[in-house]
Amino acid sequence: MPIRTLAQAINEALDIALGQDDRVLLMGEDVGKTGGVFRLSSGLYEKYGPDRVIDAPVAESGIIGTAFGMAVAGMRPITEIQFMGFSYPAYDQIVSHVGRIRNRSRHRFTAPMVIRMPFGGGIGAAEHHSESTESIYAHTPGVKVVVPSTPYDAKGMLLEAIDDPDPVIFLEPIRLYRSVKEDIPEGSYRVPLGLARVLAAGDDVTIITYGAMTAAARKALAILSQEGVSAELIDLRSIVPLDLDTIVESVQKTGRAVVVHEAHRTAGFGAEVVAQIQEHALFSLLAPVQRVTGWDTIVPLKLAEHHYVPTADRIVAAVGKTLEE
Amino acid sequence: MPIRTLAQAINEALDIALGQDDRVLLMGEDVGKTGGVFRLSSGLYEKYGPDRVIDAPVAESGIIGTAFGMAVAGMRPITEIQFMGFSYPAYDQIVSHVGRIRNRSRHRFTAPMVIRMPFGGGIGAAEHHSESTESIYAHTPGVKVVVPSTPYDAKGMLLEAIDDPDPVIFLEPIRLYRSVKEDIPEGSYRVPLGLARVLAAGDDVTIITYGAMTAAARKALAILSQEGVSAELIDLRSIVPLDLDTIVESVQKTGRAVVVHEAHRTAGFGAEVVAQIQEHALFSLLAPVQRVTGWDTIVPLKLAEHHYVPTADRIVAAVGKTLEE
Amino acid sequence: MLQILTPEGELVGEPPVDIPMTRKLYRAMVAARLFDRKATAIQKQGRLATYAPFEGQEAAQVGSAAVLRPDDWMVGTYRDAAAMWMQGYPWELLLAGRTGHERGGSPPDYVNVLPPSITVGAHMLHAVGLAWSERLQSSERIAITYFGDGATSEGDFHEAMNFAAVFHTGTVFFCQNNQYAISMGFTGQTATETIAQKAGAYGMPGVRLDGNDLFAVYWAARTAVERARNGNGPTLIEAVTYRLGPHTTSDDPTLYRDEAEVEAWRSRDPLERVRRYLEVNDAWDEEWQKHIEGEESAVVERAVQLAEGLRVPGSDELFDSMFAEPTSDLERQRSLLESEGG
Amino acid sequence: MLQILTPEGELVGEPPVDIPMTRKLYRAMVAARLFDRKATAIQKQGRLATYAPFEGQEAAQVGSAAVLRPDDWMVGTYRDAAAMWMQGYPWELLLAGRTGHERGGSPPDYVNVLPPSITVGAHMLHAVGLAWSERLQSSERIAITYFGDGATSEGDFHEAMNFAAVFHTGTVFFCQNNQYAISMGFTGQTATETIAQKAGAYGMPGVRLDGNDLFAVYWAARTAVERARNGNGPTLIEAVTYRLGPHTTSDDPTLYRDEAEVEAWRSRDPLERVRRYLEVNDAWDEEWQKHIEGEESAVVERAVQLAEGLRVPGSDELFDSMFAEPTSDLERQRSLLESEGG
Ligand SMILES: Cc1ncc(C[n+]2csc(CCOP(=O)(O)OP(=O)(O)O)c2C)c(N)n1
Ligand SMILES: Cc1ncc(C[n+]2csc(CCOP(=O)(O)OP(=O)(O)O)c2C)c(N)n1
Ligand SMILES: [Mg+2]
Ligand SMILES: [Mg+2]
Repeated sequence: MPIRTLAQAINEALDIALGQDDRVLLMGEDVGKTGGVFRLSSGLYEKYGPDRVIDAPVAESGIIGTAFGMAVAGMRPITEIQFMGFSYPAYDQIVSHVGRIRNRSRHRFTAPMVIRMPFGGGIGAAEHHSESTESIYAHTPGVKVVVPSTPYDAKGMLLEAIDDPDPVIFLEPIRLYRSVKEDIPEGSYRVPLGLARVLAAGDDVTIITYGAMTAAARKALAILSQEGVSAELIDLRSIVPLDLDTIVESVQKTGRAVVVHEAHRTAGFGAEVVAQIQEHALFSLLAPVQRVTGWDTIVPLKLAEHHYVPTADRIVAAVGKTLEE
Repeated sequence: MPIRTLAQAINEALDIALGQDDRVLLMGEDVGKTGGVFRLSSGLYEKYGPDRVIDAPVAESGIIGTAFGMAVAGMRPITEIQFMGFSYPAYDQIVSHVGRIRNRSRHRFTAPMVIRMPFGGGIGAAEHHSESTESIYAHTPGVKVVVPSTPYDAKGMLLEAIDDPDPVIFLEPIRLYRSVKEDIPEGSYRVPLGLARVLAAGDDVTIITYGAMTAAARKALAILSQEGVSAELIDLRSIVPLDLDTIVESVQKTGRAVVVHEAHRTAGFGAEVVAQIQEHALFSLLAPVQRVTGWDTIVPLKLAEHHYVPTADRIVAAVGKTLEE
Repeated sequence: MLQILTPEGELVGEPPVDIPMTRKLYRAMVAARLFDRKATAIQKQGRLATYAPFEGQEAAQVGSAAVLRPDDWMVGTYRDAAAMWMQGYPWELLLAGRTGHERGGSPPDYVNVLPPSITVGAHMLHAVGLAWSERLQSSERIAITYFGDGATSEGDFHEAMNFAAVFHTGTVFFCQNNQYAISMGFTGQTATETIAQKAGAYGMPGVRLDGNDLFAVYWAARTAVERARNGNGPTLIEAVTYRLGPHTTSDDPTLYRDEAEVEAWRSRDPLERVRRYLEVNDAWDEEWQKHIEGEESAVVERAVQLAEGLRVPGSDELFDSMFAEPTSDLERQRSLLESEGG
Repeated sequence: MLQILTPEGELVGEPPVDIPMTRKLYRAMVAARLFDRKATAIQKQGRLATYAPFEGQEAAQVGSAAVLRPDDWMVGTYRDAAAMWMQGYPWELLLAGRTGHERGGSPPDYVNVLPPSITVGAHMLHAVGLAWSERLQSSERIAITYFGDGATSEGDFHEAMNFAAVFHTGTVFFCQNNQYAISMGFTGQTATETIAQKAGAYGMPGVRLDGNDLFAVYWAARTAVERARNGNGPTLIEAVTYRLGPHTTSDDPTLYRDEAEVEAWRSRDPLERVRRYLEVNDAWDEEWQKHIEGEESAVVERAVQLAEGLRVPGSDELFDSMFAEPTSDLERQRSLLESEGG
């Protein structure tokens, strides 16, 4: 099995999907000739041509709105929004149409499409390039929202998302594009959407996260284990739908939980996870669930970003709080 | 003191603000000649003229984006988005600019503006006319999000919002526009933003809500009191910032809580309230906090809407669950 | 401004259809008006939520929809019931959206008409994607989209026009400039004299015509549809017309326009001029009028019955309509609703 | 396409400025180029995050900004540093945004230039509101907004143009059509031959000119600014120019364009033609060139030092910059960060 970065895994999934099914196409700003600003679609324009790998004008609503029409008429568009922070001009199309057509037409029309968005910070990028506003999409009925954090999951989940009969928002952690590598199968395989993955088993506390924060959490685990704390680490992988069973089972076992995300704190997805835990496992809790999050501030530019994006140390501190009680 | 509906209270506040300060103006679709689709600005176009009460083209991003520029250059624009469901085309302007300019410029530029949006369902309206997606705005740094539910609060909070040095999203519960009436002072008065209000004191359970759901909660209180249950009812009035003290104090007293909103459940603002309660009052809780919410579905049209919008009976049932433990 | 049939019913150009076809289209306009008036009437009785009447715009809708193939795509608004019905969307389903039933958004399998768009502007992009998709699948289907003067102010109009022109999609942009967007008159909506000229910003042809003239509409729509079908790209059509009724049944147009203006437009009625033309050509008489009114009224009555007789959707339908299979989140919520006695 | 000074430095029209002023503007272009190259160079050393060079666009930016009054509003993009600097935005703050310091978004009190816009499209609306606001306050201030060819595809371009025309705001829309939006060439962006013609969709004048010609730019900008200031409404200017460098320092332009094309545009360099013109008019020599380069380099060097010497923002600044007074939510979060040892 070849070693692949997360970026390469996505490229392979795109290649496989475009190769297998004529209805699949990729559309976005600069996805064609250059292979996208992150080069995730490198080589595909040359291989599949401008009708299948489409360089779009700079117009996010246009990209999502036309892809929606394409999906309704039988294509399987994969759209790329250059950065999550540029998805907002398309927000109306997503909320008002992409997530609604099946309900509005009682299954008569559907929009099977994938909306890919690189997201998250930690790379000292310019303003708007570090957004992590997944909770607004989680609050949008009719779309699934998934977030792979490993090359294996990225490839298998993307192939699954492309085949999903409903729209899927596919969030790609920028910081992990090239920083994680692993052996993955060649060719096609699937990872079902909606299932969390236990990245490490543990007994004392459950750390729940997704996306690039899995990396910070892994670091935290290393520190904690030196301190003799055994933490279980859950990578949600999908926030809509949410794999509640895996979460509740773990918290019932450990009695303590820390939810980590780089999104703003207020009404971030962490709140939902905490609410679910307290609804389903309140009496197992030995301490309040802690949230380690970004703040209700703009993600700072490079020099102050470390005050914002959760670090292993902050996670360790939060675990400490849960152990105090 | 004259008796006023919530709609009249808003009209009065607009009139006072326009009358007192030349920098104040009102802009929106149909707000001028007709006084708005809900007639909230009736009479103001005639009184202040087309430069102060501006009928805008059908373009929400245009309305918010130009109002933003006006605010930066010294005006105090009040914008009306016809229905919350039509705010999404302006979402990018709100997230990317309105809520950011102060931070981006380290206080050099500011955008003191009010974004008014009628919101919520329960009146059997057409699709998109019953939205209650306040949590996406609560998740937007740099804007305050407030929701009056009485004529008194509506007038006092709107006047306060207009004077606020920062942008305020002002949500108006459609269902209460004309269904609630009370004596309110003539002339100007203020209700500070960021403070909840205890609408009814009680000992057994705390019901936390805002907007039109206060009406359902009041009904629930009546039923509960017949059943001998003494419920405390909190109207948040402001979701950003959140008056945590009032919530925590009440829950520490009652040991039980139900959070009610008509917004979709997942990542709705109720999740944030539950998360805060469990962070700050976990060990006071005698039972899991219950959320009574809309579902992760499109708000149904008239015939099925009652399955979606929380009712007094559903609130009573949820209170019952908290009392079971 | 292109015109073929004057308000007086006189030809000033070549009619694009023969007399039998003109009778058919006239009858369709009569049917549409009967439907529109019936819907307005039952709304007043509280049997519909708000209704958006299209009286005055029958020629624009009937004439343009008449040139389509049965499987062409159509994407219109809340005010385009006549066009949608022409393309096979049953009256009863167009009513059902207004009785508050989601079933109204679900036309039969063979009808490629999206449910009426309530948001202003966004749907034009869908018509671009639909036509594009068909071309990629080597089909000859084209897409027509209806929208108003107000909708041209939305950013999505711009993005739709641009994508259509750049990707050369078979999309017909059919604007009914009915002079108002709720209370906003056309001159407050844009600083241009016409909507047709906006096509120039996209490198697309733009046509302006008398939207109350069935023949002008038919001719221009046919030309644009042929162009689209032949792979020659999109066209913008501005049909200059007038909304004789209120914006919706909740609107009070006296707040923003004079009765005199309305009267002036009444004399340009799209039905009356075709009636006169047919009469002069011995193809219309009172008896036939009564006959078609009787038949079409019966169809509309039946549609009202059907719409009102639809099974009221239960709560399960809520959870079952969001995805192909309800997610675990939705299943949990379904149980919760049950447990709350909802 | 309007041109006054040819690439060879020959006049084909009336120069809008005299020789001393031309020398001043030439010197500004030299300064801008030195800044641009310096920024690119220190980015390569890792001292800046990505940087978006504007080499080739100096005439467009310097020539247009030169016609403004000091208190006029300017709203530009990440690539408009030269224009912003002309209007008083210090080089060091333009760098600070790129060293990763929010302080870069905070020009001095007397400089009415919004921080460089990173989102494409949205900021044009701000320039409409700014100019509108000034008029409502009976001020003569106007607003100019800079944007690229790519930005014209965004819905906000459309809404901004429409609002400006409808409300007759004193806004100058200055498009630098530099032929590319990252990798997307102009012909893929729109099906029109020009951007200037898009003005027709709004009832606004549109002007197309050689954007590498300082005089053409100056003349057209002055005309548009006067028009705006006199209450005669907005203008769209298309300055046809070329981005000689990459989109940003992370971009690899060889993936989407030929070196030959770049070379052809190099020969249309905006500085060189003015230099020739000045030389012919005995207003340029090597010595002066060295002198101004020396002085302007020193200014740029100093700006780099200042930018890099700015106090690194602490975490308090985070919470203190969101509102006039931090909310209770933010105060709680501030304590939390402390308690997490952050
Ligand atoms: C995005 C959006 N904004 C606002 C509205 C509210 N609204 C409904 S119809 C309408 C006017 C539309 O005018 P026009 O496009 O001319 O169509 P007409 O109603 O005249 O047929 C408005 C503003 C809406 N439905 N969607
Ligand atoms: C809303 C939005 N979408 C996408 C981007 C990513 N992006 C940055 S610059 C750019 C191209 C802009 O091209 P143009 O307007 O021609 O300006 P230029 O860079 O050529 O000066 C794109 C797509 C963005 N910054 N904002
Ligand atoms: Mg109209
Ligand atoms: Mg460009």
